[in-house]
Amino acid sequence: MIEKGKISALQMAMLTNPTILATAILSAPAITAKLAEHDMWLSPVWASLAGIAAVYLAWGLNKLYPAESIIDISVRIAGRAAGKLLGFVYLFFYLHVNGIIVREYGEFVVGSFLTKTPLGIVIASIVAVSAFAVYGGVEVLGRCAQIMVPVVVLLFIVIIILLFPDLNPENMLPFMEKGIKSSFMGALVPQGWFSEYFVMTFLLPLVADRAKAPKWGVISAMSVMFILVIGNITTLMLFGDITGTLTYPVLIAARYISLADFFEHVESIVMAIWVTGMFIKISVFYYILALGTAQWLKLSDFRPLVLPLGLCLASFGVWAAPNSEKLLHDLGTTIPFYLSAVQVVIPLLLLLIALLKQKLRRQNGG
Amino acid sequence: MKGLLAGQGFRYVLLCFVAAASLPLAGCWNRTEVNDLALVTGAAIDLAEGKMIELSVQVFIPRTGGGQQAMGGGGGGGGGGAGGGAQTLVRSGRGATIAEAMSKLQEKFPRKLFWGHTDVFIIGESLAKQGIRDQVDFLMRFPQTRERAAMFVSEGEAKKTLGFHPPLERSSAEVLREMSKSRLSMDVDLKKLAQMLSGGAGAAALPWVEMLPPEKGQMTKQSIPYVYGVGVFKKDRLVGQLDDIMTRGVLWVRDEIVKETVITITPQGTEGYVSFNLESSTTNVVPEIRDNKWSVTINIETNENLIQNATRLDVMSMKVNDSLERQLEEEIRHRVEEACSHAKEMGTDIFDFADDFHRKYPKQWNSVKAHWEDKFASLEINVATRVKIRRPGSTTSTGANRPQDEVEKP
Amino acid sequence: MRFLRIILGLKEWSNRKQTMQQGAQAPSGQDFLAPDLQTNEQVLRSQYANCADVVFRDIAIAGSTKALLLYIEGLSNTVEIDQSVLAMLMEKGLVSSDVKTLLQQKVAVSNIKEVTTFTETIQHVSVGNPILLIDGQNRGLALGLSKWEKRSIEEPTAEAVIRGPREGFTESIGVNTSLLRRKIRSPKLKMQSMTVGTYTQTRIMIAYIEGLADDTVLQEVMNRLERIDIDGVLESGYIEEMIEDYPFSPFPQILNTERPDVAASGLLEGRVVILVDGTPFALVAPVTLYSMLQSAEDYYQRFLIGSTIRWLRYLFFLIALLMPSIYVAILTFHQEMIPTTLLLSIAKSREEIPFPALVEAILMEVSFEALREAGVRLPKQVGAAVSIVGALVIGEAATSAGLVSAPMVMVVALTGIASFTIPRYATGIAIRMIRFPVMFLAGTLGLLGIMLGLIVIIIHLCTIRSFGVPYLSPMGPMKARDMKDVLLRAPWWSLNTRPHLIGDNNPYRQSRGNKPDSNKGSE
Amino acid sequence: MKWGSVLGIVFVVMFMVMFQWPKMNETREKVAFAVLTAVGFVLAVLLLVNPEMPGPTQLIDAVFKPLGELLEK
Repeated sequence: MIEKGKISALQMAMLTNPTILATAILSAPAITAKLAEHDMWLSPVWASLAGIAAVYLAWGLNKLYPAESIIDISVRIAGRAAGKLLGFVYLFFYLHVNGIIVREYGEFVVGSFLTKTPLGIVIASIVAVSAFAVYGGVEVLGRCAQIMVPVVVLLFIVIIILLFPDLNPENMLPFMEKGIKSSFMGALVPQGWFSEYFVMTFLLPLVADRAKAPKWGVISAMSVMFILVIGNITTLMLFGDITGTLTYPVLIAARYISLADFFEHVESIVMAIWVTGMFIKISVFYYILALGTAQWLKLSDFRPLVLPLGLCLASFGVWAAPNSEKLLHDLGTTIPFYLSAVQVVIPLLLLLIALLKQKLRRQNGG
Repeated sequence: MKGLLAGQGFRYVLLCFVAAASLPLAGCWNRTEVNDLALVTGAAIDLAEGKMIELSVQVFIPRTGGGQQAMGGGGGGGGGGAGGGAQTLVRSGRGATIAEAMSKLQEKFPRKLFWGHTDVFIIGESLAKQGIRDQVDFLMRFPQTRERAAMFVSEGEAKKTLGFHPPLERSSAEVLREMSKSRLSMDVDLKKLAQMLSGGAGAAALPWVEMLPPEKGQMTKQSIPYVYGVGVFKKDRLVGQLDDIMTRGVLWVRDEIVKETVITITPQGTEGYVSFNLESSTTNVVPEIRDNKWSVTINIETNENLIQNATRLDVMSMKVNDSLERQLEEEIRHRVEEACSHAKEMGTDIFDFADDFHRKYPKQWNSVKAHWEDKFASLEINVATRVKIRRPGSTTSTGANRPQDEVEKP
Repeated sequence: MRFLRIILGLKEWSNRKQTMQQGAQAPSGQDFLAPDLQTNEQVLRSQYANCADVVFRDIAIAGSTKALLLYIEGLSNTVEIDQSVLAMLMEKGLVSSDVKTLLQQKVAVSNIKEVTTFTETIQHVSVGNPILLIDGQNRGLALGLSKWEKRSIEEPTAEAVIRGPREGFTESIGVNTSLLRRKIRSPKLKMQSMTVGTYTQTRIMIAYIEGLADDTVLQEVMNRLERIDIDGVLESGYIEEMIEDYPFSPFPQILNTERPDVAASGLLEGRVVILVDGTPFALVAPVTLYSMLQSAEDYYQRFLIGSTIRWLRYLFFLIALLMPSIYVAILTFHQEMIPTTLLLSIAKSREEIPFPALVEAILMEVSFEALREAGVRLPKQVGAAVSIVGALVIGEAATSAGLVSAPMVMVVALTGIASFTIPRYATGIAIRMIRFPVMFLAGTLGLLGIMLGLIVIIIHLCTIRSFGVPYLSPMGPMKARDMKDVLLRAPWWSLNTRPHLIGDNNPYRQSRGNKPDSNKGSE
Repeated sequence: MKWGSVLGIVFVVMFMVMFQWPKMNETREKVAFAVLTAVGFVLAVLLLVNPEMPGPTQLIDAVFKPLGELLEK
C-alpha cells in the first residue's frame, strides 16, 4: 500500500462533503436560477441522484477489488495497455479538473476580495497550503476535514439565520410554472459537481470500517443536497428574479445582512466558508492525483510527487481558462458533461464489463 | 538518520532564506491604509449638459471631527471657532458613464475614494426622467457598493442635497439614511430597486427628496433634505410623484406601513380631531381572474391606538369606539383607493400586482405579460379594511383636561 | 560541487556521534572491587584526585580490621555517620568483620546496599551515600545517609489557583515522588528509575499507574528516554526536547507542571509522568492541545463555572492568536466591514499616525513582548517599576505624541491579556510566536491571508502527535465521548470515562449513578 | 515583471528540489520527480510568456459543445 494511513467512514463523508459543496454553494444558485427560475431549489434534488450513482459506482467497483482504486481497477478490467491509458486519462482528468477548481477559487478571490493581487499569487498560495496538507497523507486530511466541516456548516447556518428578516417566501411561487422540465434542466449543471463523488474510489480502500462506507457516502451526498437546497431557497427568497443575474448570490446575500446596524458586511464569513471548503476540495483532488500517479507509476510512496504535481496544478489553474467570463461560461455549459462523462459513464461501463466477465467466468466454471 | 544533522541544519537555514526572499516579491497589492481613503458617505448622480453624467460625492473629513468633544465641553471656552465646521465636503466629476465620472472624480482627490460605506445614493430629477437602468446596473456590478444602500430621487439637482450641513447629524447623507430607515416614506435599497426594475410590473418607486428650508436666523447651509412622498418610475423613467398622504396609501398596499404612523380623522358630528397611532397592520392582496375579468382585493387589517382626543366624544363607550373604527376604515380605504387611482393614471403598477398575478395565475399572466400596462389600467381594485382600536392611551376617560359635563354622552 | 551537495543534503557527514563514555565512569577491566583495601583506596583516590570535598576516612573496625569510609562533604548526614556507623564500628569487642554480619548486627542504618563494583561505588558517593569499604572484602556497603539542604515545599508560582492544593514540586526528586505517592496511595502506582546524563548522572523517575497507562506509550517513553545520550540534564526541558515527536513544532507536545495534583490527575487518566531530579517541573505525556488549554482549577470549581471559563479561554486563545492580525487585515483591506461610525472614529485617530497599520501593530507587539520579558527577568522590585514605566511610555506618551493610535494600543493590550489567560506558559509562548507570521500574512493578503495561516496551523496541529496520540484528539479524529471534557467541563459525576487513546486500558473511571439526588439517601 | 515571475518560479523549483531530493531513495521516484518538475516548470514559464496558450479546456469545450448548447441561455 502506498498510503499507510486509515480513515473512518465518517471522516470520508466529511472529506467528500466540502469536495462537492465548496464550488457548488457559491455559483449554484445563479446557474440553476438561470434555467430553473422559481423551481431552482428543486434542482439539487435531481442532481443529487448523480451523486448517489457515483457513490454506488465507486462502491461497486471497490467491492470487486477492495484494495484498489480506479487506476489499478481499470488495468484489471480493461487489460494492461488500455487500462494504463485509462488510468492516464483519469490522472489527466483530475489534474485538469483540479486546475479548473483552483482557477475558480482564484477568480473568486481576485474578483471579489483582492482585486489587485495577481492571480498567480492567489493560486500559488492555496496550492502551497494544500500541498502541506497532502504531504501529511490521508489521516491529516481526514482530521482537518473533521475539524473544519462542522465549523463551516455552522457558519453557513448562521448566515441563513441572519438573513431571515429579509426573506420573502412569495418569491418561490409560482411552483412548476414550466412543468418539471425546467428544474431538470437546472439540475444538469449541479449533477456534474455531484458526479465528483466518484473520488471515493480512491478513498474507499483507505476506509477502516468499510461496511459503513456506502451509508456514509449517501449521507454525505444527501447533506450536500440539503445544504444546496437551503442555499437556493434562501437566495431565491431574498433576490427573487434577479438571482440569475448575480455572479455569486450567496456572497451578495451575506453582504446584505444587517443586524442592529452594527453587524454588517459579513461577506468575510462567506469567504472563510469558501476558502476552507475550497481548501478541502483542492486538497482531496490533489491528494488523489498524487496517490493515483504513484499507483500508476507503481511507486512506493506518493510524497515525492506532491510538490512537482503542485507546480503542475498551479500551472493548470492559470491554463484552465483565458478569462473569468470564459471560465464561468464553460462551467455553466460543457464542463458538467465532461465531469459526469468521466466520473459516471466510464465507471459504469467498466463496472458492467467487470460484472459481465464475472458472470462469464462463473458460467464457464460451473 | 544517517548523521545528516549538520547538513540538514544548513539546508533548513537555506530554505528559510528562500522563503524570506519570496516575501518582498509578495508585495502588498490591495493594501490601503485608512489614512489614504476618502470615505464616501453619500453620492448623487445627475444629468449634466451634453448627456454627460455628473457624479457627486460627499466625503467625510476625518480631521475636524469631534474627537476632543469630551474634553472641550466645559472649559474649552468656545474654542470651536468655526462653529462646528463642516465634516464633509462635496465634489463632482463628469463622464459619459458613471464609471468614467468616477475616474474623473478620483483625479480630483488625493485619497482613494472608498465606496464601501456609501449608504445613500440620490438620483437627480432630470436623470431620473431619462432612465436609471444603466446607473443601477453599474451600482450592482461595482464590487464596493453596498446592496443595502438607500436609494432616493430628488427634486431638481441631486448634488444640492449633499452640500448641506445638518445641525443634528454628521452629514446630509446620514439624515436621509435615518429618514429612510424610519420608513416615513418607502424604504428602497439598491437590491430592491434592481428587483423592481427587473420585475414583471415594470414600475418602480423611490423616495422623493426635497429640501427643508432653514428656519429663520439659521445659516442657509444648515437646512436639511427631507423625504416627501415617492417618485414613481415607469420602466426605469420617472413619470410622476405621489405626495406623503398617497405614499401612505401605497405603503398600506405593499404591506410596508410601520408602527407609529399617525392617522387623524374628524369624527362625524363633531369638530376637532381624533388621532390614532398604528400598532400593527397586515395587508393581504388577493388577485382573481373570473371570466377573463382581472381584479384584486386588498385586505387590510389594522390595530390602532388612540393617542389624542380633541373632541367631546367619550372614547370609552363601545358605541363611539365602533363608529370611530368604521370611520377609520373608511379613511384608510379612501387613502388606498386614491393611491391606486393615481397609480393607474400614471400607468405604473408600483404595488407589484403583476407578481401577485404571476404567482397565482402563471399561464394567464404569460399571455398578458407584454401589455400588462393596459391590463393594469383596467384592473378592478377592491379595498377591504378592518380596524380595531386596541387601547385608548393612558387616560381612560375623555381626558383629564375636560370637565365631565362637557363630555358628550352618546 | 561540494556546496551543491551540502544544499542538497547529500553529504553524509562523518559519523561524529559524540560518545563520551569516559565521564565519571571507572576504568573498565578492573571494575570489580578488589579484596584488598589498599588497591581499592588507590583507585578511588585517583578517581577523586583534586576533589577537596571528598572525604576519605580510615577507620579500624573493632580496633583491628582496617576500613575506609568515603563520602562527599555536604551531601551526607555526618551526624548520623558519627552516631550510627562510626561509633558502632569502633566499639571494642566486635568479633566478626564479615560484611553480612556487620550489616545485620552493628550498623544502625535502615537503607543499606551492597556494592561490588567501582561504578556502583562512585554512583553512590555522588548521590551522597557514604561508602564503607573493609579490608579483605571485595564488596562495600553503601549507607543511605545522604542529606543535603533543600527548598521546602512551597506554593507553585507558575500555576497559581484560587481553589486547589497549594503545594508544588521541589527540586528534590525524593520529595516529588513522595508528593505523588501521597496523592495516589495504591501500589499500582509504579515508579521506574533511570539515570541520564554522562556527567550530571541525573535521576529521572517514570511514574505511571499499572493497568491504566497504555503499554505501548509507556514502552515508547522508556525507549526514547533510553536513547538519550547527553552530557548533562539540568532541567526537564532537556528531556522534553529530546523525546518530543515533532521537534520543529512550536507547540509543546509534553505538558510540564509544577503541581502534584495535575501530575496525579494525569496519572489517573492513564498518562505517564516523568520526574527529573533538580527541577520542580514534572513532564506529563501524552497530551493533546486541549489539555494545554485546561487549568487544574477547572476541575475544582463547580462545573458550570468551569465550562464557562473554559469557553472564555477558547475565545481568548483565538483572540491572542488572531486579534492584531484581524485588526490589521480589516483596517487595510476590508474597511467596509467596520461599522461606519467606528471606522470614522478610527480614521480620526489614525489621521496623524506615520506608520502603516502593519508596522504599527508589529512595533507595538514587539515592544509588548519586550516589556513582558523584562518584567519576568528583572528582580521583583524593579519589575513592577518597569511595567509601570513601560505601560505609561507606550500607552500614554506614544498615543499623545501621535506615534501609535489609541485603538492599536487597545488591541495590543487585549491581545496581551488574552495570551495570559492560557494557563500553560509554554502554549502561551507558542501562540505569541505564531502571531507574528500570521500578522505578516494579514498584511499581504488580508483576511484571506489569515484564513490561509489558520488553515496551515490547523493542518500542522492535525499532523503532530504526542506519543502516538493525535494532538487534536477528541476533535480530529472525532470521539464524541470525549467532548464532555473539551467542549464542556462535564460535572464530575458524569466524567465517567478516561480519554480515548490514552486511557483505553480501563476506560471507566467510576460507576454510573453518581449523580447526587436528594431522594437517594433514604432507601 | 515577467522576469521577476520567472525568478519566482525558479525559486520555487529550487525549494522543491532542496526539500524533496535528499528524502528520496529509489531511482524510480527520482525520475518521476524530475520529469514532473520539469513539466511543471516548462508549463509555468510557457504560460508566463503566453498566457493565451490554448489548453485542455478548449479541447473539452469542443468535444462537449453539442451538449453544452443545451444549457446555453
